[in-house]
Amino acid sequence: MKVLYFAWVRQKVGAAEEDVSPPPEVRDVAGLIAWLATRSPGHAAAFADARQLRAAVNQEFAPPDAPVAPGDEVAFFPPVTGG
Amino acid sequence: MKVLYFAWVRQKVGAAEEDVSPPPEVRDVAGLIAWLATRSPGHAAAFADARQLRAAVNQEFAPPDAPVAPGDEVAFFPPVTGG
Amino acid sequence: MPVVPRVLVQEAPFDMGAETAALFAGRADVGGLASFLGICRGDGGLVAMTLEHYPGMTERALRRIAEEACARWPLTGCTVIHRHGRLVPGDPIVLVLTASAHRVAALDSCAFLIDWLKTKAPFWKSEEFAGGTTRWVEAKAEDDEAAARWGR
Amino acid sequence: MPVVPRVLVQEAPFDMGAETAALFAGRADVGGLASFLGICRGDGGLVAMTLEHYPGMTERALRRIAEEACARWPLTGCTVIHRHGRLVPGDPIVLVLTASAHRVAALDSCAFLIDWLKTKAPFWKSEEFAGGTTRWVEAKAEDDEAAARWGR
Repeated sequence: MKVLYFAWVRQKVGAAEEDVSPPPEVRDVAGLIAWLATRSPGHAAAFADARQLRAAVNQEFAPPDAPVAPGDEVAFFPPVTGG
Repeated sequence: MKVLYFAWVRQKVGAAEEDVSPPPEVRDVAGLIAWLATRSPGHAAAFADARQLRAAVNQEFAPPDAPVAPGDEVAFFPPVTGG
Repeated sequence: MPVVPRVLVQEAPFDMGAETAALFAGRADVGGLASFLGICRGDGGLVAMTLEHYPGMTERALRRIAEEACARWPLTGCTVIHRHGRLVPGDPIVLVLTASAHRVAALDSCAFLIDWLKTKAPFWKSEEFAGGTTRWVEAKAEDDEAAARWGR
Repeated sequence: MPVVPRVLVQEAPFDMGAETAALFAGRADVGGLASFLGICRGDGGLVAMTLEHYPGMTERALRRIAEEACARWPLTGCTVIHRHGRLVPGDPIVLVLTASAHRVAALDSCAFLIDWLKTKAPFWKSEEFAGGTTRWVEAKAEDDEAAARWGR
């Protein structure tokens, strides 16, 4: 599973992307957040407040209960500020 | 008093402007319309339906009861279609 | 203090790119620039449209409308250019440009300006069709309603 | 059938005059062309703004937003260009152009597009101030409200 980070999420994690293989009990975005937060202090800081985070699965905005599966591209970022 | 005509009012009257000296009992836009309508068949046609007419006195839109006086510039025209 | 709008009534074409650039080039306080360009359409065999106006009153009315926009919204710039004379399909007729620090002021004031121009600017349009018939464009009730939503 | 929007995500500047002309030159069915140009402001000592985006998803999101506008309004043309990278005060950031036979469709769809871009396009802005401090621009509740008024 490819995970991408943008803006301050990227800065806190310390990487723009990584390939991860979460355990099978990680089935949705919320579960992936909980699991990623354990990977490093940087991850923990980035994922500390889930309310500040938004996610996309396969380049579509996705809510916390959106399913994730091996092979997916999952991205985490702050609320967008386009325009 | 200078009177200007625009669009189909001008075409029906047959002139773009004229200098007129209405009698003293012509005191407002409505009175001027009634008086102008007697000047020729073309004027009568132009002023036949006052609901289709708009007026300006000294280059400001003016309602039927707006006063008119010697020296004023009064214009008659259909509802405007700017933009 | 409200900005002084740039208002032009002219027969000649205008340069939208240059007019747009003039409202933000070299400055750092403009965050949004809205514009509306009105163009002559060729519906139903229309071959030309002649805009008659009221010289003197037109400039005065346009200036008043533009000043009203500048008083109602915190604009950093405002340009209104309205052409008269004979235009053919595809020719630009009117340009409204509004600039502000924020987008809402720019967008709202631009919509306001074009709504008020429709009902408060002394122009009359004569349409000319293939075959030679002509027709004066009538004012639309929907334009009165659009203008009325801005009050006064 | 809805028109196919022109959508670009690029670091380079864009030519607003050419983009505008492309939506009505040589045709007779465009009566109104609305535009919004978003520009980098220099508030509070801001010296630069860097726009980060999500390559791939950005284009997809912008295209979907533009297609939504083309489905909701009878547009004859629609262009959305959004820049990324480092911009300085006075630099254009985003251009939205909408063309239609009538003004209301052009004006409303333009406002819709910029409202949805604010909340649905995957961009993040890092502000850089005199002295070297940097700050991520936070999403605004008022932008969410503006986007919400268009439904869905």
